[in-house]
Amino acid sequence: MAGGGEAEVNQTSGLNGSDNPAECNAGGTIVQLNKISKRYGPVMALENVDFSCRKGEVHALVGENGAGKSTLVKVLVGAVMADAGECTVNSRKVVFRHPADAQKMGIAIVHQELNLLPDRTVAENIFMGRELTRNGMLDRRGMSNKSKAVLERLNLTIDPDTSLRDLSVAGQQMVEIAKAIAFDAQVLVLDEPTATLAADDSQTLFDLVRTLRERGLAIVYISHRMSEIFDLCDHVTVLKDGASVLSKATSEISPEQLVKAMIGRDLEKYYPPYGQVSDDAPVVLRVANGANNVLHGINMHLRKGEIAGVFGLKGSGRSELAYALWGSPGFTSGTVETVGKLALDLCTPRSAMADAVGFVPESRKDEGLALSLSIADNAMLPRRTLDGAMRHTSDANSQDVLSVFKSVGLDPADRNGEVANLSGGNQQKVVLSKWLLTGAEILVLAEPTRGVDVSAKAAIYTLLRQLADKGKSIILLSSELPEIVGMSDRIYVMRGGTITKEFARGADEAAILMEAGGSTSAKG
Amino acid sequence: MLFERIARPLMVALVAGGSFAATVQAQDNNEFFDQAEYDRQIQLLDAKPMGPEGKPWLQSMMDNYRDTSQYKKEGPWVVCFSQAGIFNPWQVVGNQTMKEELKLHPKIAEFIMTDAEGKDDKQIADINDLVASDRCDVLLVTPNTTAALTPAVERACEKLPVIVFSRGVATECPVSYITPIGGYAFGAQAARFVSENLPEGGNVLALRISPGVDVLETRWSAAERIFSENDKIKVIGAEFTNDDRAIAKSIVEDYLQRFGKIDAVWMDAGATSAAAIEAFEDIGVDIPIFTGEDQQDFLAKWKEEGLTAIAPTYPTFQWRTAIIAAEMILSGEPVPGPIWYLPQPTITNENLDKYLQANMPPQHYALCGCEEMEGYPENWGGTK
Amino acid sequence: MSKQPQTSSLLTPVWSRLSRMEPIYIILAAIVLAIVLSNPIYADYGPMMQLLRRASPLIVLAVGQLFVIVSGGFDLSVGSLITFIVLLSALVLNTHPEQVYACIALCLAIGIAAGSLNGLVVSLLKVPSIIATLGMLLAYRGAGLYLSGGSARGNLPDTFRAFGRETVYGFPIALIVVIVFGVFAAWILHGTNYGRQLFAVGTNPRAARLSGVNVTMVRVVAFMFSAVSAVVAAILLGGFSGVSTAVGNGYELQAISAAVLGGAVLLGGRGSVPAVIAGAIALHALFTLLNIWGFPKPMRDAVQGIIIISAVAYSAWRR
Amino acid sequence: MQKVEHGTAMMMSLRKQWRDIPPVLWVLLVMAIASYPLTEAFGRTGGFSLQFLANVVERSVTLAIVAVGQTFVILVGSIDLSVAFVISLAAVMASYFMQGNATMILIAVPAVLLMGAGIGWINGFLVTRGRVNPLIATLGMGLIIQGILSTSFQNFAGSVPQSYQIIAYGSLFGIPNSFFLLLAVAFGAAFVLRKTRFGAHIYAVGGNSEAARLSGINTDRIMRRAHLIAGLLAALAGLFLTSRLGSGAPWVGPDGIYDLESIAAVVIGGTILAGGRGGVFGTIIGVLIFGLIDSLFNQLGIDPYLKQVLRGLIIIFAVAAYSMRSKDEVA
Repeated sequence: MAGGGEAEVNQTSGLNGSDNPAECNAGGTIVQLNKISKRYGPVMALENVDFSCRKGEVHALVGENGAGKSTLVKVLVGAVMADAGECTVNSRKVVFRHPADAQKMGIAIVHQELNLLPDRTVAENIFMGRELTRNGMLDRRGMSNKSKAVLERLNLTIDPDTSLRDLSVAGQQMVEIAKAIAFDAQVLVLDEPTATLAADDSQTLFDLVRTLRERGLAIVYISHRMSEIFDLCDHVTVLKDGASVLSKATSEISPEQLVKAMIGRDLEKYYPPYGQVSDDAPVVLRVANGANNVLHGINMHLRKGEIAGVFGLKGSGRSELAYALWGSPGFTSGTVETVGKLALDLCTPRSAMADAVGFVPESRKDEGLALSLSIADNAMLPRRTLDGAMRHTSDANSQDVLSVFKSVGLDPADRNGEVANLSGGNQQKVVLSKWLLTGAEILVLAEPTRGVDVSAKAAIYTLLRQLADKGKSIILLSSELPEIVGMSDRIYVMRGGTITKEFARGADEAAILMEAGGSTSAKG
Repeated sequence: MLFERIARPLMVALVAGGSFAATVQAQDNNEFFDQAEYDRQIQLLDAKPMGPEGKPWLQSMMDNYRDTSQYKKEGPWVVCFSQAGIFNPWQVVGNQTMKEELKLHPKIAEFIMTDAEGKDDKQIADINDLVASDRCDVLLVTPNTTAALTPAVERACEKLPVIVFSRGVATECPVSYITPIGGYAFGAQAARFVSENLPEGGNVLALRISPGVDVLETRWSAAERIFSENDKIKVIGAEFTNDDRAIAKSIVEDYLQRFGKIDAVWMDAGATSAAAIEAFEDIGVDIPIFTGEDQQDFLAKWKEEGLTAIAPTYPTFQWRTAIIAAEMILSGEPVPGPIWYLPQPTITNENLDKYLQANMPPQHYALCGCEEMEGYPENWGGTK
Repeated sequence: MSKQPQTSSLLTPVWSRLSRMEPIYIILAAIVLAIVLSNPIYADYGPMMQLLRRASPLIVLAVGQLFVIVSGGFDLSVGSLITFIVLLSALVLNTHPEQVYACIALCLAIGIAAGSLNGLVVSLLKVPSIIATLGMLLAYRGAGLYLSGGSARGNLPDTFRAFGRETVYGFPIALIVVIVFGVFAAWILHGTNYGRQLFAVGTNPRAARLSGVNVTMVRVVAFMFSAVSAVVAAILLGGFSGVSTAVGNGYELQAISAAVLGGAVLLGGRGSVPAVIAGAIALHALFTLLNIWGFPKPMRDAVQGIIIISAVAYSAWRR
Repeated sequence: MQKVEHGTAMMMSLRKQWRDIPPVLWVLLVMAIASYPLTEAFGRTGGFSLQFLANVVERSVTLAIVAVGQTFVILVGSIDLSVAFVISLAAVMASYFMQGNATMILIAVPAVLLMGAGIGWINGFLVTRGRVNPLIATLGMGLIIQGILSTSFQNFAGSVPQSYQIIAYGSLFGIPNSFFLLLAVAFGAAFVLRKTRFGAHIYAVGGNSEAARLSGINTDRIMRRAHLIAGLLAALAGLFLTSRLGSGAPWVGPDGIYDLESIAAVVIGGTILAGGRGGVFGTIIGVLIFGLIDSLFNQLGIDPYLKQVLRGLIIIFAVAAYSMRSKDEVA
């Protein structure tokens, strides 16, 4: 709730910094993060991370989801404060309490989701919060002209008086970037800027980034896409499990090495052995040419007792596929068959449930659970819905309920406690038990281990495999490659709203990542 | 502690307001009391009305005719009527009576009525609309409240002849203001009855319709004086019922709760007397001295319970007079003015039976002067 | 409500029972005590029954309102729906005084229709319930006055008014109605799957929808319940006071305040029928107390204002 | 691709000229034109005159002033249900302070305006610091005001001097003074919203509070100021109403249903309830539409209570027209 003006750049510590010679290794370094650590509850998000970026350099920051990229960036732009470590800008020590502080020091960020006002003009957006006035009145012409200048410096011909709504997504992103650097930023952070862009739009973005580099800005570029990293970036830093494991010039390493660095982990400690699903196991679910406003040409099948993984980067249509399989919103064309019956009705969650499908949504807190209700009330909800409104399906005295709780590793005794008080892992178990209670045969799991700490992850993986071995069939949609490779008996890769390739179990992660990142397509 | 931070401004506001309330409570506007007018009305009560016998709506208590030749006009006429609203049974009966009266005036070709739903602001706008339209030959007004409507009526007077009735305005510009003898007489009669029947004094609760209406304020200010003269009588409260049964009944309940005992209920209107009586019945205490009006449900209660009661009246037949006056003005006949005092009979134990009409609905007012009209009693909801 | 207290393990059981107990019961006890102290006759059976009888319409309304509040919304239309029903029945029964039960059935039907209308406007047209029901408040008030030509007309026969006025063996019929309604409501909210669904919808509608709950249906039923409670209240109030154009005024806010007093959390997810019944009685008792202490009636509005603001501020602060 | 960007931009700036005119203006015009034959044919108080239109505006002034204030809070993504009661408070206080004494005007008017602003600020405080849902905060505040007010005054409180009623009844060069008041408020508000940083920040906070915060705007302060303005203008409306009625009473505000109707007017005027889009002139047009409906129904002699029913439905559907498409859950 802290208002903008309140926090100030910590001047005193700035002075301390300047009379400390050790810090004064300029060498074009603008920002230097030293030994940054940050912990969220049980999870160690960052541990002694060093990071720096120089003038006129595009610095790629890569790592799996949950590796700590976003936390590091938040520290860099003052959105969160580090527990330990220090930050220097132009070798002056600073403490950011609010994004405004970082802005004052010329550190700007463009978030994945645009922070703009669609109903205002480009100029108004660029000057949001920093409007120019002439004798008390807004100086629209002034702002419009200055915006024009900024945009031109970026070789963009966008009319500053257009209202943002009328620009393409790419155009809006350009404006966001212009806004970020309009006030002589030295450092610009781009968080997966191409996630929502079509290929050719991406090219425009790359041109812009290069222009900025020539202007001598330092650019921190977050991305999963190999092609971008190697086409665009000069330097790359890899984070894994909250630590910086590699920091090299891109010229010195190959994509394969980079991917290794990102993943390099003994999977065994994590993942149970693969299941024994023969190719003649019955197909329990088959989607043919499934399509809706985002997806097209979805062809996939699922065998009994199998865990089929679906990997896709942000914006690949992975999330949409998950919802489509749960009918919210469903496919608008194509057919979905399930064992025994044709044309499985996936028009609403209700009908999907009735057809023994279960669904674990991406966002536990927003979509999975009613946090202030009890464990039982959450877990029982779908079953009660199926049983009919006027009956009462008790949670206590029916044995199977208690046994389900036990089987997922929840203590039936505290089933009346609020889910809010549970750890992320246990909350996810509650969501999972919803569908065990309805006796779902097919489970659609979207990012089932997001925001769950390492040990809980392992527990969930084991649980999933047990379920599969008991004959449940699971579709696992995730943006965490290791988990996909570690868990899936077969792997679908998505890009651009459709399934582009199918891999066998234990396929090479680098290959998958390249497929998902479309490294081939974007080249040349 | 955040909670405190929210609570504090609220408390401040509340305390400030509360103390303010306390200080202001005292202020009670007697701007409506006018000794001369008071005495006049008390005299008129015993005066002999002039005009046709048995047709009180044509009678006048004073010989104060006004020349209206300047308004003479060839028919057919357009009569406009800005009505405060039809939000109580008295107005319902009045409107019905007026509707029937209109049928007796073929020369009134058109009758344009606007309804202000009891909102001053809307009635002001309505009057402006009517005047602006230039179609009205004469304008009837039943003002919603006195002060608020005065300027609008004054502006109307400049354009066309105006007749005001049912409630008054603070200007003599209308050609005629049609009213029964008046509020002072009404309030005084009822108050006298109460204090005479309470020799050893007691608690009196006053129930009023709504504030800011002269004909009602006068009733109360007269009663207030009489009660204040009798120091044995304690007025435990004067509340507004908006002429609503539910409100009236719950108010009486509250006062019974608070004071345990009420010896008399003085009312400036009868519509809710019956409801007020129910409160005593439900709680199971004797019905005290009551004053009311000529509404049937009260009269019936009075009869069957043998109450000690009196009912000064504010006859609905004035709604006939308004139409008649309109025709008189437009045909240039002199009309009583600036004030046309109509008779104002009083119902007592003696003449109760004369006004009790078993065939009429509970909310009917006995003094509609409509017994001889076409369609009586059905059109008033009664049965033959 | 149930937060683990940090006390010695020895005290814990006592503690948790105390902390789990809805504070409203203590508040209610305190208010009733204050009433009896400031006016001893309320210790007797008769006056106490009187007090409860007068509270009964509010109890029914508050319970109905609870359903909507748990679903995350408000129903501000109940007040004028009451007036509408009273005026309507007065007109109907004026011409056919013998048709009391047919008339009541008709009113209940209207209630169900009105409720589902509110529910559909909110869930399908996406109009925030507070705006939607305020709009319906205007509409019902207008409709009622239109029917009755702007003033209390017609008449309610004693057979109808018995519900609000009469007693059997000194026990008010109104209270019997309350008990029946209360038990039914408690069963629906706490004893059926529908109740659980309602809580889920009120806490996280998206999660509920993704768990297969028909959110629209659940909401509509909640509004129905509230509208029907308004009809029941109308029958009691009409019985008590007879025909009136103001009979329902202000009841919508009283109902909300009562529910909040009873621990219902505005904007959804928490509340219990017994506690809200206690809340309604407490609110009415509080008004009675203010009256006995000689506070003017309008002060009740101010009290309600403080109750709802502080209730919401408090729950916002707890999170 | 940049070419395209350019081309569209040109078109946009062209279309923008049109968009500045709120679409409801056409609705109003159509209604006005339609009302011409209607009033001519069935008008009971006769034809469609300039006077008729003048009356439409005159009966709209009070609502217009409140609605302009409401526009500010809705633009910033909040709402104010206490305005009706603030109007009552202002009306009563004004006539109580003045007691028909002309010299008191100079004290009463600023005092009342200050009171209104203060209440508005408290609303804002409850919403920002208290984190109370604005609907509840302002509704509760309204109840509190109403309670205290009707406890203190059961009747018309004092009266205003003749000289004060000039505001409502006087006229300049044949144009009623109320018109000038209306124009002053409308253009004043438009100026603030279009020409000042504060205005820009209101749109920013309403449009995307998080973006505004990240851009260094103190969103809470903006929110409080918007509420303050709503309170201030509600008080002003109360002052005008007093001059029209000659005296203030605790029920004048609620009687006019100013809370709901102001919201409806704002929404009809094209300002979206979520905030961030819309403006004052749309609101004024929304108000005029209500005024026109009123006069028309009067003219055509439609039962006033039936009109109330229609009102309620209009309000609901006005909101629905904008909210229907929204994907997210509403309660």
